[in-house]
Amino acid sequence: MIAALLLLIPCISALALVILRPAQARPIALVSTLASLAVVVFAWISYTGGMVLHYDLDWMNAWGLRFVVGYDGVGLLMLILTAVVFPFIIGAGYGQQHDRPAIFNGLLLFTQTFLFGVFLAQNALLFYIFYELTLIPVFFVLLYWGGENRRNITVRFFIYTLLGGLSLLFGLVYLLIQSGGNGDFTALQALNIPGGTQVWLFWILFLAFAIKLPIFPFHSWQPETYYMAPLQGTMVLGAVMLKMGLFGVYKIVFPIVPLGVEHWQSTVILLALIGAVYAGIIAFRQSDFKRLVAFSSLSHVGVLCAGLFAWNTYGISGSLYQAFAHAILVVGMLYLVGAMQERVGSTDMNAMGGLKSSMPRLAALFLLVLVNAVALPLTQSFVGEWLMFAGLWQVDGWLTLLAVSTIVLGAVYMLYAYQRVMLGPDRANQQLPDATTRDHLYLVPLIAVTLILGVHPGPILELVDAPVLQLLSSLSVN
Amino acid sequence: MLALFYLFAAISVISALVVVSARNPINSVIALIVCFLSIAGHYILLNAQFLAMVHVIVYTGAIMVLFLFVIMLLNLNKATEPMKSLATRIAAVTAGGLFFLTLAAAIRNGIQVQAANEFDAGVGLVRSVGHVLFTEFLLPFEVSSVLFLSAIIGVVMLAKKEKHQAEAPVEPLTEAERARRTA
Amino acid sequence: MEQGIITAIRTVPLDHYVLLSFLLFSIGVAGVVFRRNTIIILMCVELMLNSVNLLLTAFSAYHSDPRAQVFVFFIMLVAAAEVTVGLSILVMMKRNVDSVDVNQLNRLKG
Amino acid sequence: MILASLRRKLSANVAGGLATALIAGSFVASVLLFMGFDPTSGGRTVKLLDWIDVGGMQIPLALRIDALSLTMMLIVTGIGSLIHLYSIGYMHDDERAPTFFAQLNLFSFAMLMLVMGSNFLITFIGWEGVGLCSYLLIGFWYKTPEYNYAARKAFVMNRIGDVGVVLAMVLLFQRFGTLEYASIMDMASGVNDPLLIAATLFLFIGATGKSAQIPLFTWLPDAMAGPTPVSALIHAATMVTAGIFLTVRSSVLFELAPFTKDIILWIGTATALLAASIGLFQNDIKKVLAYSTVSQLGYMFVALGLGSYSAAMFHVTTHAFFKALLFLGAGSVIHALGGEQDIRKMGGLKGHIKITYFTFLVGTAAIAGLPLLSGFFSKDLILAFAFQRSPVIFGLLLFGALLTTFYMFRLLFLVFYGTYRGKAHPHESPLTMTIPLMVLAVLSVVGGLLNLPHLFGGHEPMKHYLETAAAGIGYEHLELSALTEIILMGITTTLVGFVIYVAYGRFVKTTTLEGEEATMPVFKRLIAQRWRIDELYRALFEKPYAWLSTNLLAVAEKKVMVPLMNGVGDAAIRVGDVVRRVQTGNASFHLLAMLCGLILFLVITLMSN
Repeated sequence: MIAALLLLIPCISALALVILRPAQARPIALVSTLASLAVVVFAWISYTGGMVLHYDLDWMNAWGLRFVVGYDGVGLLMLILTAVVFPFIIGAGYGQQHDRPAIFNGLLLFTQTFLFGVFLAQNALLFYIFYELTLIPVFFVLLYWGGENRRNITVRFFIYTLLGGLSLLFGLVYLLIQSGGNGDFTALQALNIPGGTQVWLFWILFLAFAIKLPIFPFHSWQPETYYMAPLQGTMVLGAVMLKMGLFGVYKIVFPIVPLGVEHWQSTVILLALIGAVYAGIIAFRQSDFKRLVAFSSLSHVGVLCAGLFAWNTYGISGSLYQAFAHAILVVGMLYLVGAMQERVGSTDMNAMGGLKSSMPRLAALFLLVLVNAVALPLTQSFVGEWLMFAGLWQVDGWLTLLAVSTIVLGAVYMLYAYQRVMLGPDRANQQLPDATTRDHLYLVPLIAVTLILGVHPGPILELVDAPVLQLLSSLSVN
Repeated sequence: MLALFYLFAAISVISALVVVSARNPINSVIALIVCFLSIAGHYILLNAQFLAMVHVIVYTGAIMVLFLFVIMLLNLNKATEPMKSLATRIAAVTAGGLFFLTLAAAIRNGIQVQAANEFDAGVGLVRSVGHVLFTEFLLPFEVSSVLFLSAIIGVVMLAKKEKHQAEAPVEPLTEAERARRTA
Repeated sequence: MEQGIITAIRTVPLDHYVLLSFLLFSIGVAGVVFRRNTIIILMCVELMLNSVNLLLTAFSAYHSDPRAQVFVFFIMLVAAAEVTVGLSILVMMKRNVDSVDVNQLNRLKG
Repeated sequence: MILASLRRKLSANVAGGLATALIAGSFVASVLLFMGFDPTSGGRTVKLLDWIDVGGMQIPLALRIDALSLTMMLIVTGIGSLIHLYSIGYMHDDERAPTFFAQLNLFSFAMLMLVMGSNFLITFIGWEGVGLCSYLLIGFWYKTPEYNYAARKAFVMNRIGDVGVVLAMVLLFQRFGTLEYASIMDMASGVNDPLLIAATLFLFIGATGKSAQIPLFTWLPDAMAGPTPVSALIHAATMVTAGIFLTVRSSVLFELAPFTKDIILWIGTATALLAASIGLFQNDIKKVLAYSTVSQLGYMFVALGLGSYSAAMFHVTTHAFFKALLFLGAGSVIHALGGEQDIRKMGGLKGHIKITYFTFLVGTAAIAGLPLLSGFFSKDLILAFAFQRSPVIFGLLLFGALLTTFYMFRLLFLVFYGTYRGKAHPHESPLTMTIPLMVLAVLSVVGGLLNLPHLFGGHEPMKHYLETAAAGIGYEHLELSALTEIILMGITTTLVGFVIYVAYGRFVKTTTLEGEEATMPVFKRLIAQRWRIDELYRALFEKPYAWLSTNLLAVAEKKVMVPLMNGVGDAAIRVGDVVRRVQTGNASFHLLAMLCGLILFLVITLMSN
């Protein structure tokens, strides 16, 4: 029931929006996402642990495609993440001017449907189908509502991610052949693939997720795409879609090719951290606010990925927890980008500065979001980062040092950005409006989530704890 | 019986070759009609009387006449067709020959088939074919009428002169362009 | 009478029919590739269809199964429809580019 | 009672009176706690809620009350209340005063978390929290880019230190499976593990960041950009002593890592001397005090390096008294002169602002270590420990102390003696500002009693009190004979007196002012320009970093990564181009190709049969 609702609510409302094109598209979309949120919250309350299977239907068994949907703790976390973030993504549209808002919001809702699908799927091919389907609405969002040079960038983004998807498909087909045509995750996880095969199969499977995340050196589509995309598109990409990469690694790469993971673990961590440091350094000199957010997201994701590949309880739970924090953070930062753009008219930080005088409240809100970005204790990010560092240490001390250094880099570029946007002498001609009710309605809940989960991360960590332990113990048995 | 088969076979192959090689489309059409008639002969040899009749009516009677009409209508009854380059022609003939050889090679060991059913002299007569057609294949038969309907509509749409097309033909070719293409 | 028909049909080995229809089919194929006149290409397609019909009928007779013949009947139906559409396209082509040379139809160039 | 001290965070953004009342309330709470606390029990832990609980990691949000945290709580809340009171007067005409008080209270909250945390991670909450507040308060006047820069610099340098703390925590967690102080200290005793050296070194890196030691000290003088009460509270009395607190907290670990202690000792000595030398020629009243703070922090670290944790804590306490006093006094001077900070434009203020003058005099005397004032006892204790270790260190420290005396009296004389060289009309500060000054002056005088050594009839009460909380103190042994001690004190006092006399001759009788830097001799100019360390750092780190940032984007990203990605796209397009040529659009050609494909397919099928 829950799974069906999750897939149907956004899908039906999306269809309604696209076909009927009502004038009040955004409120409808908002209500739809809130309904999904309610369903997810219900699922969360009634969740008692273990794997909850909702449907187990035959579909195209000959190809290994079956309609198996359900979730475990981690899946539920991802569902919560998606459900929590989407109302904000839709809500961000209130500051933006779009033509054809019905179709735009419809596409966003389609994305949500497919994302739910990805996080619910318990069959590899079903997962793959949803995984690729998410690209389609996003493609149109980028292509029709994107900024400068959108055709080129969108097409490149599309080709690049499709290439990754292709590689994933190839790997899945190989696995299907091995498993005799049974594509359920349970069946694939039971496969005992020889070590030599796992070594190359790892990259085949991981490439898609590496591009989606993205980790260094597969990242170069990201900054430009984030910059060019409409604000809400960037939110979808940065807050939720890249989490599919993490989820994919957790769901497919870890259980199926554990030996491959073991073999490449340090390489991946190193790459991810190089990317994190690299992006952190670049972010410092970015003069565009939105690009800065893109690079900072890149930097955070590097650490996320490294934490995941620490391949132990702390690392994985920390990474998954941080995934949540990062989603909230990205949405908050991007909303601020939007709010600045509304007021100043561009995202160029050279055009800002000294805004704190005219908008002290917004400056304070910005600061609170920023506190999460630099992972100060008692915010959500700190919990995640601490766990990841603890996990990484068990792998290698030097890598940990590299990872920890990103918190310095983060402080450098974030504070510099804050200074350039908010602080400094007044600009004579700027009488810009301070934070409106809408801004408060938007940012205060985000900040509240950040702080509450920073002080009391238990509920989320509980979700993650058991499945991660189970995963790790099942692997050590093999 | 065998002699009759060979006769019809020879006629059909020769006329088919004429169809392909004749310079004048009219000759091709005539040869094709001959070919079809010989194939009708084969049908009779095979006791498929119903098919033989339908074949003659549909193909020879309707389709080929349609071809003739079009040829006359468009004034194509002259051997004006430029031939393709020699290489292409050789390639075409070789490819066709190779294709035949490969197909023939597929049955080089002969075809081992056991007759699936007891022989029934009635098979191929109007009665048996009609019975199957109107019981087992009734739905496809009816659906085929839809096919025809759409074909009719399609043809009318295609053949109808559109105004703007009549005024401005799509990219009229220059003389040089046409020469280049035909070369 | 029945026996006569049986011998009449079975005297000619099935291979012969198969070979014959292969031959006709190949000639049709060669023609399609060989000629540039669209109307002749259409005729060659008809030839190929007929070779297939012949094959089906032969097998039908050997198996004493009328269903294959129904199938041939349907093929004829479709062929008739196809020819009408094909010829009308031909008329269009003649009207638009004033030629029935198939090489004129190269707009599909990538 | 603990919640009472936490409460301030909630109602922070009201005006100064309320803020002061709140922090005073928490001071009362702390005092009550102190009264009700039995040092022999060793301390107790109050668990508020589970914080992080994953796998084998259980980190509760818990507070620990013991002698050490109580001492720090008293300092933080006590001096905090005074400074809040002071701020009411100091900030009364600033329109953003409520924000100021909110941030100041937030700071107190974070600082209390720091000292009260029952495990490293809770301490770290406060550790980062005070860093944030420090950032906010240094950049309080956000319209001046230099102030923002200073704030950012402070935060980033602290962050570098934090890296060390995080690594140390990770390491300790890995080794002991917990971060609770009590458990770690229990488990650690007797462990001999190179890991501990690493962990303590990392902790010390954190301490250098927060407590402004070499190499991370340059942020503290710049931090004077903040309002003066902030400088007094954060950058003199409390936050900067966090590093010392942390070291004392984990004294057991440091005792097990002698190598780290040596490093601490030398870095402390070097910092003390370097900062003291810089202090000699500074012209900004607050900068002089800032370098003095750095120097005094160096002394505290020397004490830690020598293993005399109680001496360090003692100095923390007395330093909190007299440095807060000095800063507030300086603030009062600045207030009196309407914002003037250059001592070359002061002078002769003795007559105009009497209370300030008198209290400032007390503070100066205390920091210089004039006998029987608080600074005298604490500094001499450190010197005695140093002498026990090696006379060389003693000599260096003594030299540093003399430098301190010299520049402090230079400051005093230039500001309050001679003739007035400025333009503004000096006026005494309101009562809210002078009361804290007087209270602190009294404390500076009598603070020494807290840990009165045996020599003067005391029995070091503070040491015994702290011993219950920081086991490392138990290792301390000062085994100098009474005679040696008296001789040492005598030498020190005599020299200090001599230096004061020199300073008096130079600054009161003739009023020597520093000219432009360009006219100074080379060596002196180098010192006046703070050994050009800021410039060095800028050339060594900031510029290359900016260069790296620009060039990574311009070269690595734009020239390598993006083309790489585009390469993938272009490759697809190019392949398409090649394949496209096959699509001639010639129908017969397509048919021929199809035929060939068909033949090929059939041949392969036949072959494989």
